[in-house]
Amino acid sequence: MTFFVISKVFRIKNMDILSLFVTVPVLTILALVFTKGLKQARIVSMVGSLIQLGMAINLVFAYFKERAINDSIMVFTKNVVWFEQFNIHYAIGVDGISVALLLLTAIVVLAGVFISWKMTDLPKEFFISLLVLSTGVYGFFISIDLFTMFVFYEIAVIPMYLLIGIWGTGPKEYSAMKLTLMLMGASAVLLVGVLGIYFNSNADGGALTFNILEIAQVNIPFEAQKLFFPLTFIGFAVLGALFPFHTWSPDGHASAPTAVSMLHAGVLMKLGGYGVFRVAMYLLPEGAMHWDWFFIILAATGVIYGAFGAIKQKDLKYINAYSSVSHLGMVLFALLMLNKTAWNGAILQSLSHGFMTALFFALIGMIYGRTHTRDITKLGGLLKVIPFISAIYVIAGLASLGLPGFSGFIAEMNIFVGAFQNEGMFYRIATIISVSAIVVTAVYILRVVGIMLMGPVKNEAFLNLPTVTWYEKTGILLLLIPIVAMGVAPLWLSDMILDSLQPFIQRVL
Amino acid sequence: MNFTYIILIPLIPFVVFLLLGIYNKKIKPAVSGYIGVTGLSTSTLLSFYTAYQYFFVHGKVNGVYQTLVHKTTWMNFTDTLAIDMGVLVDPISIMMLIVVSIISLMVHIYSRGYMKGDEGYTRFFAFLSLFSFSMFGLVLAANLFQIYIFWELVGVSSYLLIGYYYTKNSAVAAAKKAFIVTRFADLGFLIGILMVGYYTGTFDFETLNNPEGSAILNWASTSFMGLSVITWALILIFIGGAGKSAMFPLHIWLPDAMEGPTPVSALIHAATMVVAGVYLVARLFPMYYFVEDGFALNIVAYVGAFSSLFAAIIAITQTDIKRVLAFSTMSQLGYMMLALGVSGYDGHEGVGYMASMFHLFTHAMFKALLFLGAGSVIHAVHSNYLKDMGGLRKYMPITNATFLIAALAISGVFPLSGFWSKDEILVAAFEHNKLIYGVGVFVAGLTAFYMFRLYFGIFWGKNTQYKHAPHESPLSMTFPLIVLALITVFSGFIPFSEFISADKIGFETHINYPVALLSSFVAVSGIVLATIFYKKENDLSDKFAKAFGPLYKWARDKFYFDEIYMFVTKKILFNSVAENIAKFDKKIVDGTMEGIGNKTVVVSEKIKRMQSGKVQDYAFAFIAGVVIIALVFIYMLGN
Amino acid sequence: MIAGISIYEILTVTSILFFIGVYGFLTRKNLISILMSIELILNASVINFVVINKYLYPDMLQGVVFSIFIIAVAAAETALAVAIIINLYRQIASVEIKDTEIMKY
Amino acid sequence: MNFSNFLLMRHEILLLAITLLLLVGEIFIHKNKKGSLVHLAIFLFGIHTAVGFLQIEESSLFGGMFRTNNMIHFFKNVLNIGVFILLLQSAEWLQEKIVNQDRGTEFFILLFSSLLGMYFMISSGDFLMFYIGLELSTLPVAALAAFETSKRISSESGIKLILSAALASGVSLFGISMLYATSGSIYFNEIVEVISASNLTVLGFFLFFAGLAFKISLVPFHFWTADVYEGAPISVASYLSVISKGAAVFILMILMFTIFKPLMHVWENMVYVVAIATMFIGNLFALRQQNMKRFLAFSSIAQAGFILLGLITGTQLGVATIVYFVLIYIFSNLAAFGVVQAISLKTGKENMDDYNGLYRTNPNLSLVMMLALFSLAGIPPVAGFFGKFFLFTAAASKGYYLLVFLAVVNVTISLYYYLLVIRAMFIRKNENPIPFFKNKLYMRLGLLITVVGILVLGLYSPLYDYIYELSSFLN
Repeated sequence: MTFFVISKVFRIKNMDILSLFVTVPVLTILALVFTKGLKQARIVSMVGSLIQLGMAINLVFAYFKERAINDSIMVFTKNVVWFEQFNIHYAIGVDGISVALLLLTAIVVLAGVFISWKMTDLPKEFFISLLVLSTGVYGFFISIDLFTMFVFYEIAVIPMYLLIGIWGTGPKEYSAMKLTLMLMGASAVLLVGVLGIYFNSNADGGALTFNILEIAQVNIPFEAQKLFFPLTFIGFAVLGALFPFHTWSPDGHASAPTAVSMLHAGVLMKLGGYGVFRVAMYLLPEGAMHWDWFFIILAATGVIYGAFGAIKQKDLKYINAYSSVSHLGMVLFALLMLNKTAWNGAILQSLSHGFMTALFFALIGMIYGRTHTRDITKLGGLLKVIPFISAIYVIAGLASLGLPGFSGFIAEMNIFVGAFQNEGMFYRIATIISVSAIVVTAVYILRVVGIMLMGPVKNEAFLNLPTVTWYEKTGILLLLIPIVAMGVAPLWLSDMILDSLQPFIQRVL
Repeated sequence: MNFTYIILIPLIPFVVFLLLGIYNKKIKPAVSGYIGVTGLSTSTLLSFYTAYQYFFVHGKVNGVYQTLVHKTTWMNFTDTLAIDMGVLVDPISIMMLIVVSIISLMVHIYSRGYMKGDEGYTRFFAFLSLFSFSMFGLVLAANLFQIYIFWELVGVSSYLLIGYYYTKNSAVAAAKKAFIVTRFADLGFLIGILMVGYYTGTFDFETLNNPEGSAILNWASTSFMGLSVITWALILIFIGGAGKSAMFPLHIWLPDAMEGPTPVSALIHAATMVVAGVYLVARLFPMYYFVEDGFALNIVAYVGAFSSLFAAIIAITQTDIKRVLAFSTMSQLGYMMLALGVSGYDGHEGVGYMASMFHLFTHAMFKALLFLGAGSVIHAVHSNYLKDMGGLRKYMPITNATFLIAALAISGVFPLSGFWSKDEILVAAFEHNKLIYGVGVFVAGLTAFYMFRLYFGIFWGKNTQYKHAPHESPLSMTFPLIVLALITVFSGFIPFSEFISADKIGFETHINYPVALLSSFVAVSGIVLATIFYKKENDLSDKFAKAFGPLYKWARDKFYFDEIYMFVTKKILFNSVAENIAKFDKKIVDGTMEGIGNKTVVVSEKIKRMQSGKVQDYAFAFIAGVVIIALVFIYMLGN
Repeated sequence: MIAGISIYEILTVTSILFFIGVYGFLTRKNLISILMSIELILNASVINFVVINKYLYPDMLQGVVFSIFIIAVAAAETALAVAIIINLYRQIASVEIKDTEIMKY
Repeated sequence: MNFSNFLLMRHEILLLAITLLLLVGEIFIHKNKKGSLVHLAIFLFGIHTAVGFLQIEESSLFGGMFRTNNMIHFFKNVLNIGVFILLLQSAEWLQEKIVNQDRGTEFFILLFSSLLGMYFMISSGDFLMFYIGLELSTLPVAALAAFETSKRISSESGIKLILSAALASGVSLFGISMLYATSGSIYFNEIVEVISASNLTVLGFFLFFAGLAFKISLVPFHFWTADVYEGAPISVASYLSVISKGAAVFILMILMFTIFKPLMHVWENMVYVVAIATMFIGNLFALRQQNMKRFLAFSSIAQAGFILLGLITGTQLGVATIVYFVLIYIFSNLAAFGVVQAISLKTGKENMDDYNGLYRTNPNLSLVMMLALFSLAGIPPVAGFFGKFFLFTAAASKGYYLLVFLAVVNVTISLYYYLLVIRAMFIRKNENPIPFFKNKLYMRLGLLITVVGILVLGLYSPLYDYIYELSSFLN
């Protein structure tokens, strides 16, 4: 409904459809400042993120429309000079990839708002921080200027500190500090890389620039690429939970409140993969070629390592955090495989993991909210007492172990098929290692399902747990629908992504 | 000739599944039962209609049964490689349609009685429909990836159905085991698919199986460790099949799978899903046969033979009737694999192929019958164990009769269906590989023996005193028994080779009398032996068991394979690897990150004395700083 | 311009003077004497300016003027320092440097 | 000579006038109306600040001893703004603590004369003017540091400051004398012609540099900073940390980029080393601090280290980024000090633990503090980020990637301790938190201006462009 209205508005006024992705959350935040109490706060943020979702959906259609008539790399571009001296622009634009990720963000954010419907402690501040985070993410996905991108990146990361610190549980201060420092440290490394790229962006003569599309036309000298690719890659990949820099994620997730875990695992961690792809690999292709092997080792290790790490965990959130390490390791792995199919898989995996893990955290939150424990050994037979939540949990589990009919499958298949395009023993072994992760994944997922959901009811107190509420249901469905949709009819999505990969192929391969 | 309507066959059960799944709580049990049955019977009718259309209306085109494919792109991998969704119609897929639909329908009907009053009634039917959907999809799959997709789906529905009694820990464990073992096998399958896809550039069965196609002709192009990569791929794919069809050594999940409700065992773990492996090999038969002169095919043959022997031996010693049947299933599947393994391609050479499909068909019928019969017994005495049974023939005549028919059939007694299919298999083996033939014959004997051990153990033997007298099951349960019994009796006379053959041309089959006589003799002697041991209550069997001593014990404990697997997974993988990785992560990886942070703080503690609060120290630092800097840089300036 | 004494000797003297000052600053216990050593340091540079002016660039008086200003400023400095020291003395009845170490680390 | 020339010294003259006016006011205003002096001072200085923005032509006076140009003019304005905010923030403290001791004017006179000194220092065209300016800017601050005569630590900090300052200026003078010896002049424009990297010159330069490094509190000349800040009244500490540091940075930059440019190959390595040392030492010490003033002292040391990243370039870009950074730094640091000021004034609490749970009681103050700290830590979108980023860009433009890397490592460390404060205010609970209180108008105004500055300076790019143009005076 909303998006029709909005779309009409845009058609008529032909406004800059992308900047709204930043302005609307900002306006929502401003509105939130004047709210009083939980009721108003949540309504406002709900409306805000609903509009956002509307815009995202509208964007998808608009994108297809535009794509038909416009075959430039980025569409809906807008370019405003910001700092003339440094040739910094507020430059935005989207291609299929960013459109998909924007949609993901919009959905997850809305779901997050629903999930935190009963956030009693400092609700206003909570929603504000949540929306600041989302603003950062939106901005990151739409910007095609390294500086702007970097700014939004940090805007997205820093609210995590307060979100975990204030509303978290357990050793929240510790986790929050650890998470923030590791991510900011990474972004610090990234900054050097970005500057490196910037000062080599005039290699073919011409002015220094931060604009990704312009840099992509430049042949940055190989020495520079060799030096700055690792910096840029690691800088982003830490956020993508690259082994061995993933340790912030288990603690962070475990301590974070539900909605935050959702946003963080579902959306924020995608910035990592996206950045790696859009910046590190797109701008420094030869560097990528050169360091390929090294990071493939790390990524593949991460995949299998995360999976094994998850097997023995007791805390639901830890399990999920480690599975994220594994799944996102898959993303990085696929990106490094340097071919179209694998890249497509990587993007699909980002999306599908975004939805799945968000769903997982939502469910964990509900279970925790009811049973007040996340220790699976203390839980049991939940299928009997909270059938809906448990059933969805099973489905999410099956989706995450790559069952056909769900998003995970198509993503992984693309990755594997893509990875298999690379001849050579090294690639083969790496591929087979990562493929074998699907078995381990099955093991830890079914372990949880077996212990927690099935079996006899362990605790008498569980026999009368409150059933699922409407807002919880809404949140769940918001996330479940895309998972299934992607899994059943992947064609349009994967094709949208595939044709956006062309420039990368020309640049990198 | 358009077969697109075939997609209805899987879709109807799927719709039913969604219906029952989503409105689980709202729909009354009785209603859901009807919905399920109706849905499935529609599919069944359609299947039969299709079969009729295909074989008799459409028939052969210049002497060959055509392979008809209707497909649409589902997802693009590369410019050349894509996953299609479609239906592939050829003799074996039709035959599988028939098998699946009949058994599934029977089981549906049967379950209405068997599951009556169970709280999860609707859920049960939902899962059954889900399974039927996946199985139909599997048999109709037009390419490797599609078959893999439904392969996984049947796997998961089997998981759900084995774990149907999810409050029972044993059931949960069994379900988990089944899923993970098959998943492990599927890993091989998947890698195989990837290799095929990469080296042949297609997933489509049509292209792959074309004997003149590039896929088959260029098998030698790339090789790895002395074998063609294609061969490796086929071996890996066979691993997948072996997992589903419970071939040694991936069989361990099948016996435990009996934790599921008996109709499920009948449907999934006897008649349909477990034959998927056989079907897969049959699907790719031309590849198996032509690539590297059937190297992979030999592996199939030997694995099959060994499994059938191995399972038969174990079956003799089991006391849980469902487990006996489970092992017998495994052994029969071995038979089918063996048959495929020894088969040739064109004309009468391909008898093994035909026989295997034939046996698949007949076995599905009488094995389902056996399970359903066992189910009705269990229903009556509320126990799975032979020791709680005996002399039931008086109480439940129909079950007794049907069970007997099935037992005779599986033992291969003339003129029941089992006889014909088994005979063809032995013929094929006899013509190609004497060793395997020997194994086949021996297994035939064993089969007859353990089946009648079972039969007598249930219906004759000691006259157990029951607390409340067991009674014959209701019509809803006995009806399927009768139907299946009839099929078992007569299906042997179908001229199978007319319809199904490796080269799709079809050929005449004649009974090979020596083989037939020998096998019949073996079967009968097996039966006789069993009669002596078990018809009347006596201690012969125990003496006999003692005579074998340890061998018997090992067989009874399934040669300790579960324990070995347990050791590998639990001890090594989980407790060593996973545990240590978890530790490693906390201690080392996280430790370093922590360490960096803590070190900084420590350092700042260490250097705090510099800020001593004494102006003179500051001044000293000041002067020293200036002097040092000055000296250093002047020195540097010097050179 | 003093006959028979080259600029080097004088500059040597001033340097020594400077370092005596520094030494005093670093070692004296008493705030007042530390002030005195500061005076030494300043005077060292005062002499420097005068001498350099006289010996090297006699045609302009920059150095001399500078030195006068330095003297003036030095006086102000000392005055202020003494004032503060007295203020401290009022509170703790001591002008020892060791009594000004309560703020540290 | 034509007296209109004196308009070049408009800032100085006006400020002097104000100072005298206040002195007169001190005499005539009745004893129990002294409070009004504060209003008067703020009012007058406000005008002074405003008038400062009027254009001024570039020229020099007194045979080049005093010179001014748009850049210098801009510097003075920046300092004015800083001082004005400072006055607003300290007004309440003055009225409640100082005026009733009948010492209000002293404060203003000392403060303004020190500011006057800075004007002269910045405008100085020769070493004599520079030296006088330096002393004039330092000595009154020493007096101010010891201003709370009743407090022992106040006098201690006074002593520490005066002694260190005296030593510093002494050393610096000695260096100047050497430069005089080698170049034969104390006029910058004459020195620059003859200067060359002879040993004596280099030695002289380093001695001279130490004097300024002391004011900017670069390692190893920084030790006085923490103690003096802690002991001195907050306004004075804040003045030291922003205004006097800022002024010193400006003049240092001017000198380094003009007369010592020929020595660049010498001092860039030196700056490199000192920069690293300063950032690390500053941060490592800041980690453990509990007392907010001390905490901010060390943080300001670390910030000085970042400034050197711009200095090392020796280019127009460097100048622009430095000035931009200092401007932002002034606002951020004033905001932080302002909050500390307000809290310690109401409750006398200056420790980090006392801030626990501050947000629940005083949300606005905490938010201001958070913004200030984010700005200091360099978190977008607040101004600090842009300042830092541009400094790094400047350094990177010369290829100092390693230096930039170390700098960003330090940014992360600094983020840690800034977050500690935020943790205290937002996350930690406190059984007896600082009670809610409302600030007086001046304080609120003072904080408001800083907040606006923090939010706007970064995002408003024309400002940077303007500065960049100004910094063209180099070439």
